[in-house]
Amino acid sequence: MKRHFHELSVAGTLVLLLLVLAVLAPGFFEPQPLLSRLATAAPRLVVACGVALVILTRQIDISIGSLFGVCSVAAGLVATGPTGIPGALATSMLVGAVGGAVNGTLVAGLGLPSIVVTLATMVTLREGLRLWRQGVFINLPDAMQWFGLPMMRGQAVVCLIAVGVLVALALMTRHLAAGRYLYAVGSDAEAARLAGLRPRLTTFLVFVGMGALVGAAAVMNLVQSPQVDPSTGRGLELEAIAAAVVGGVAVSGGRGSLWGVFAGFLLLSCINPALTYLGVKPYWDKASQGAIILLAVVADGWRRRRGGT
Amino acid sequence: GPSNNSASGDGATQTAGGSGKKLMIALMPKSKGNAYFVSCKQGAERAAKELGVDLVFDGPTNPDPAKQNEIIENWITLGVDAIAAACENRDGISTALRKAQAKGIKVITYDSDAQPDARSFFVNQATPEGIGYTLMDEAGRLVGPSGEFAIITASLTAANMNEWQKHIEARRKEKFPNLKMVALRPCDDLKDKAQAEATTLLGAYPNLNLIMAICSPAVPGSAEAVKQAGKAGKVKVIGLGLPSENRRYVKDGVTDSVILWKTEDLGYLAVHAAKGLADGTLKPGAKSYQAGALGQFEIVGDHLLLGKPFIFNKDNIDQFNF
Amino acid sequence: MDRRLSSGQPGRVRGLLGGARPVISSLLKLGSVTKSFGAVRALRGVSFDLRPGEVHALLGENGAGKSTLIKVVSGAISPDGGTLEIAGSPVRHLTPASAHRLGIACIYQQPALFADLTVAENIALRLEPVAPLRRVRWNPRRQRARELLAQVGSDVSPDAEVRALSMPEQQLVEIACVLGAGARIVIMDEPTASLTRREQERLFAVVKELRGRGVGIIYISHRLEEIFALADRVTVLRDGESVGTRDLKASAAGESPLSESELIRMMVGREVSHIYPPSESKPGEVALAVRDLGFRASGVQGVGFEIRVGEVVGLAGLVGAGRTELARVLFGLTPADHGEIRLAGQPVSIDSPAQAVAHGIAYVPEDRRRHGVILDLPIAHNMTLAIHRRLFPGTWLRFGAERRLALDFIRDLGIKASGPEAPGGSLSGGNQQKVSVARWLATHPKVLILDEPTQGVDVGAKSEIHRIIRRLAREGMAILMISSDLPEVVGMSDRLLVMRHGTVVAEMPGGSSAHDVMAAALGQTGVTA
Amino acid sequence: MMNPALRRILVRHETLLVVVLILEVLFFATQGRNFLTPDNLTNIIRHSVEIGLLALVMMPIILTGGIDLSVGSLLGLCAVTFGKLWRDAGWGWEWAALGTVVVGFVAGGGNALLITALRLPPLIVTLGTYSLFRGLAEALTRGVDAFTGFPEGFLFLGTGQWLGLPAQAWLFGLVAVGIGLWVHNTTFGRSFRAIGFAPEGARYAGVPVERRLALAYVLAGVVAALASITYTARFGTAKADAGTGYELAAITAVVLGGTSIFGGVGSVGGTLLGVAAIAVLTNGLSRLPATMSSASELSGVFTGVLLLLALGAGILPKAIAALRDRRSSAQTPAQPVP
Ligand SMILES: Nc1ncnc2c1ncn2[C@@H]1O[C@H](COP(=O)(O)OP(=O)(O)OP(=O)(O)O)[C@@H](O)[C@H]1O
Ligand SMILES: Nc1ncnc2c1ncn2[C@@H]1O[C@H](COP(=O)(O)OP(=O)(O)OP(=O)(O)O)[C@@H](O)[C@H]1O
Ligand SMILES: [Mg+2]
Ligand SMILES: [Mg+2]
Repeated sequence: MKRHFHELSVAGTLVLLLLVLAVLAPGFFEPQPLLSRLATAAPRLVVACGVALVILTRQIDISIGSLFGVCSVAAGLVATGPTGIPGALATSMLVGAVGGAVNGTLVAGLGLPSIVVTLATMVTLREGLRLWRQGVFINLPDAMQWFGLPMMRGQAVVCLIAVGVLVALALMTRHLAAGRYLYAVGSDAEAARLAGLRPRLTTFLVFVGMGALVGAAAVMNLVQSPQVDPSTGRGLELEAIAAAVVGGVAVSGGRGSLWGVFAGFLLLSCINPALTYLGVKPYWDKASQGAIILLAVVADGWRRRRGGT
Repeated sequence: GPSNNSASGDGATQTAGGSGKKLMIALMPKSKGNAYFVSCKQGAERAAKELGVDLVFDGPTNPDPAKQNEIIENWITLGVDAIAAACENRDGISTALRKAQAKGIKVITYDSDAQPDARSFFVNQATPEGIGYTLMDEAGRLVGPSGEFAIITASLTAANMNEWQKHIEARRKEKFPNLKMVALRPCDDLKDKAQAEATTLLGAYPNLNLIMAICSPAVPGSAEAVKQAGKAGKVKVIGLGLPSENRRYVKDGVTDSVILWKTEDLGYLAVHAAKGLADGTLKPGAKSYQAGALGQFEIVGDHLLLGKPFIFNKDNIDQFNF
Repeated sequence: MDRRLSSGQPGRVRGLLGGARPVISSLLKLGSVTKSFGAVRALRGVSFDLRPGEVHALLGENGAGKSTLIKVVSGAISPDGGTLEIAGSPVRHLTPASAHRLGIACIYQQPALFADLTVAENIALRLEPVAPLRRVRWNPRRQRARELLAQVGSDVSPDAEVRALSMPEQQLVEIACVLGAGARIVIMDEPTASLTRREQERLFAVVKELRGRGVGIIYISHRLEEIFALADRVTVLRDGESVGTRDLKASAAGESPLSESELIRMMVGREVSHIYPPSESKPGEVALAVRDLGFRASGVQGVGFEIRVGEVVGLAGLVGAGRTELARVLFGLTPADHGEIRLAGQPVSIDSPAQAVAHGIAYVPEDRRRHGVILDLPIAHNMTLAIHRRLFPGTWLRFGAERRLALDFIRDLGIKASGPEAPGGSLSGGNQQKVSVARWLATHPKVLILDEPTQGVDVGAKSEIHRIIRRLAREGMAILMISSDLPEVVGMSDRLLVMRHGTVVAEMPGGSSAHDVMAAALGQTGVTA
Repeated sequence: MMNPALRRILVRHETLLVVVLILEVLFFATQGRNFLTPDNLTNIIRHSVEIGLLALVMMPIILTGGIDLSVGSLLGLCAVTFGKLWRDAGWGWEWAALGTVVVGFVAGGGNALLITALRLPPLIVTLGTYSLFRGLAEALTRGVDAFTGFPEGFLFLGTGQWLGLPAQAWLFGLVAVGIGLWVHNTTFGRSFRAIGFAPEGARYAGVPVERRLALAYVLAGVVAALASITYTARFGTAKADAGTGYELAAITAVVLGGTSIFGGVGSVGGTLLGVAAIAVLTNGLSRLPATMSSASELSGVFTGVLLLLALGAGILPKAIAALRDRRSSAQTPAQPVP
């Protein structure tokens, strides 16, 4: 209880918001639009999980939004070819993993600070993509949509993939030695080295994994509409990082859980639709978003302050 | 293709109007990487080639009025001969454009205007009023005298979209008082976000009759949402967008009509008129302008009229590929 | 590991004094190992060997290169040159992981624990082989941790986060790690620096048991009595070179046993008196008085005592008795939630260290790496950090004055550093401690609280610090000295306080017998409270 | 052997940036059109003042190991406040400016309070206020309202020249010198470094950590307000979207300037050089015939590349030394033992 107070306070805020909705706008919980909204959110959850792992190892990746765009375009271009969905997925994950490997090499290999490295790759990828594609949409073949399944099934599949990734990573970080190594490296890289772990390799692999997850998420997003907007993913990094830190992953590494990330993610991605359902004027969007982020973390701060240290 | 073919390597302090030297014309979009302006640029490049001028095409990567000013100020010191700008913020950019005029640079605006004293001509593809009225009339025609509609815009601060909304609202009050505008949502100029917003709107407002998407990525985004919600035909989609991005939805009957002008012609005319202004073929007070291959254009006051906005629908959309 | 290719070649034991001894198979053999950090030559060709079933002590002044040497053995750093043989086979690239596989376990001078993780997990990460795909089994981990901790006499919960542990508790966790490793070679770099007598004895029992199992142990400590109690042989390092290896057990090879003063001479190159300087001040006014003081969350409550001007008051107790916690209350780190503090008769409230400093209270913390020295900051900046107001009136930095002050302290305390600009982290452990002490001496406080002031400090510097403490007392400072070094605390104090369970349970005159102090600390009857 | 003092200067990050800056200027002066003209230099200065101001106050914050993501949004909120006070409340622009600074102070104080009193991580707090401040600006104006038609006397601050320099350059210079002295020559800067390296260590040394941190964040608020005023005066219009993305631009300049994102290390001079290197690059690219039409995108790409190169060059000596270390340690044990 004490250990998970932060996650609980975030979850508490979420429950509060949902209660308000249940009273004032019960339509929010109608199954069909809900499923659609969940499917839209699913790829972002995958990215948030990935970035949580990165932050756990005391790094950060702000290039994921740009990488998401690059992966989407790459997958879109391949999808029009003969290899279809598997080809698109493989390409996307490969492109993502390569992008992650570049970040990882610079961070783990050369020891450059990750925020700087990924800031650089963020602008480079984003502007490079703009130069290359000029913002022109890519039309996808029809078979691409919902992996060729009927829509509802497709939406369910997308959501299940996201939940699967979440659960797999949550179990991995808690119950697999490799997951615990992330915590160890994030908590103290030198101590990890002395304990016989390989912090640099770990960091590198986390970045590669992050990239691959971005690639997978790009495809999960791609199947939801018949066109690729090359600007897609803009601002995604902030959304994902916000979900992770609001969910209690410490930016100083080594602390936090994916369940917290899940709570943080749900809270943040509920706010916008909630405001629409509540009929709040859109110019209150950002202010409410900010206020709710602060609300969710203030409770935790309050407790810690009263707890002494 | 390559956006300019300038070969003038010398950094001489050449000012406007120098004879025997290629003119340099600068064209500014509201933001780069936006398909609408990419299409304008194609026309602009065609005009530049025909006229033998150097074309510079640059603008902010995201709609950012301050950045527009910075680029124009850089163009002034760069020594371009004429500037054609699509203005994100009417008042903000006028300061910079006036400065350009004071330095002898010819200025026209296109797509969205600046203040009248900050430019010589406005290449008018459609006035904000015209756009607003057309959209509202189209909505009224599709929905009938009473019902609900929602607007999806790029951002709450986008100046021209706010301008359009003003006219939409005016027209609504005047002609369709029982058509209710129930919600306005921003989509950050992202198609995916527009799709998500539209999905939420459809759930939150079960009686919605129409979605009006006034930024180009929002039209296909909204259409996809309506289609996925199984409300095609029940909830109409209209908006401002490119035919190429909307063709499938228009043909499927999800999107009823997309309103736009010939964007390539807009770019072409903007560059052509800027060149005319710079070399004296177009003078203030003129009543018409001969723009190369596109023919004669009427001038009303200081507005160069491109023609009325065009409504693309099922019947005619296949004839256009931009 | 049965490729015993080489037996000891006589050429390689150059520099060892005891060359006449018959060569027996050695667990570990270092030949002419060198290592430099930039311009600092930490090791200049050291040879060393360790036999099975022996406790081999490494001795030397602060900065002599002891920790560097053992880091070479544990694979933490790679040497610039020299040879390394483990169980007879030469080893080239030793990494921490391969050292672990070869059966080497190490307690570093600074605990290498993961602050964000629990004790059980810390132990598991050190003991379980690296196998990323293995499932983590939490309950066995906890069980194992509980057993090991019990063996070293620690009652911290396996689920406690390491960041919440005090320095000695962390050290016990480190010892538990080594104990569980089942290693053939165990290295301990100042394991007792902040342990009290009881834990120390526990540790000795552990070491003896390991020795009995044929494990070779390298043991580093600045407490000579420990060396004599425990070690079979001792190697002395000076300035990165080996001065010699000696037998401490008289029975071996008929040598006369080494005396303490000889050992000190080997280390320091001169005589150092090992006698505590006598108290010469007469206590004056009451400088600090506390009544019923405490901070419940840390278990400190109902503390009352007073310290007079010119008095050195020792504070003894077991690990976890609450001595550090009491100091933290007095220094405003965890402000008191009940009770009263009076400074020179005036009641004051101390809510933050900044306020404590303003009131003339200084505190030399026990965890020098986390609290005592800012490792990345030059030592000059470290030394002036607490006297900004006085040294830099109007907040304007005066670099010359700062440098002069730093140079004075470097000279006075004999700090081994390349200069005032050297970052604190580049110093050896003992020298860091001196920097930490220097910072607070610079404040000229009215009340000085010292928490383990001589932990990790070599004999020479230790007696220097003792002399300084005496001088400060004579000059009118009131000093509260927390120390786990029982002889030290008994020898230095004018008066002794003993803490137990978060409160002061006994007060004794200086020079009381160590036995009485221990009895009080353990809560044994027959002692007046 | 090289004189050690000289070597220390040569391997400093700032030296590297000076070289980069000189190369940029030389390149653009020879290859670009009308680069080295007084008007263009004025442009470069004018266009970098706001981001420069934000970078100057971001630097001490990063020095303490923190970050402030809210400065760009706060600039927007302050611009809108200024417009409201001037137009709707009818204050004179001088008073409106003062009122805006007060708003900046309060907003910075809000950040400071949450960070120090509740000990919340700066990243989360300012992520929240990043949305909150922008949101308030939008709510105040419903996103739509724009303030314009400011008096000449006010616009002079953003468009006028004084003693041969753009008016806002004087303000910028003043703030730069002030913060430079503050960070490098007073005990405040020293405390910031100590906190950046080890917050607990600083607390144990009696540094009033909370007060120092609060000061840095409050100052950021005040300077963001000043930046909103020069921004409005330069642009002639105040709107809720003012300063969008400036926080990232400022952070980029600060890290390019050699300030460690982990705290403790950095210099104000480096920050200024970082600002200048990016400003010159952005401006210069719009003057090369080959890049005129893609200057906006390329300046992003090259800033990224520059960032990597500058940081890479910074660690290069260390990396080479480490490599040599590894090689020599790999060789030595292989030598036969005599
Ligand atoms: N990482 C480092 N960087 C630079 N110099 C170092 C580093 N580590 C150690 N040194 C230097 O190497 C020398 C030997 O240090 P070492 O830590 O081995 O001493 P020690 O014998 O363990 O001393 P102590 O008894 O104080 O722990 C010292 O002069 C120290 O300053
Ligand atoms: N009675 C108690 N109740 C709860 N916690 C306690 C109690 N006594 C000690 N502790 C905890 O035990 C830990 C060790 O305490 P502390 O560091 O004060 O011991 P100490 O006497 O200073 O020993 P040393 O000086 O050897 O570290 C602290 O984290 C403290 O919170
Ligand atoms: Mg040591
Ligand atoms: Mg203690």
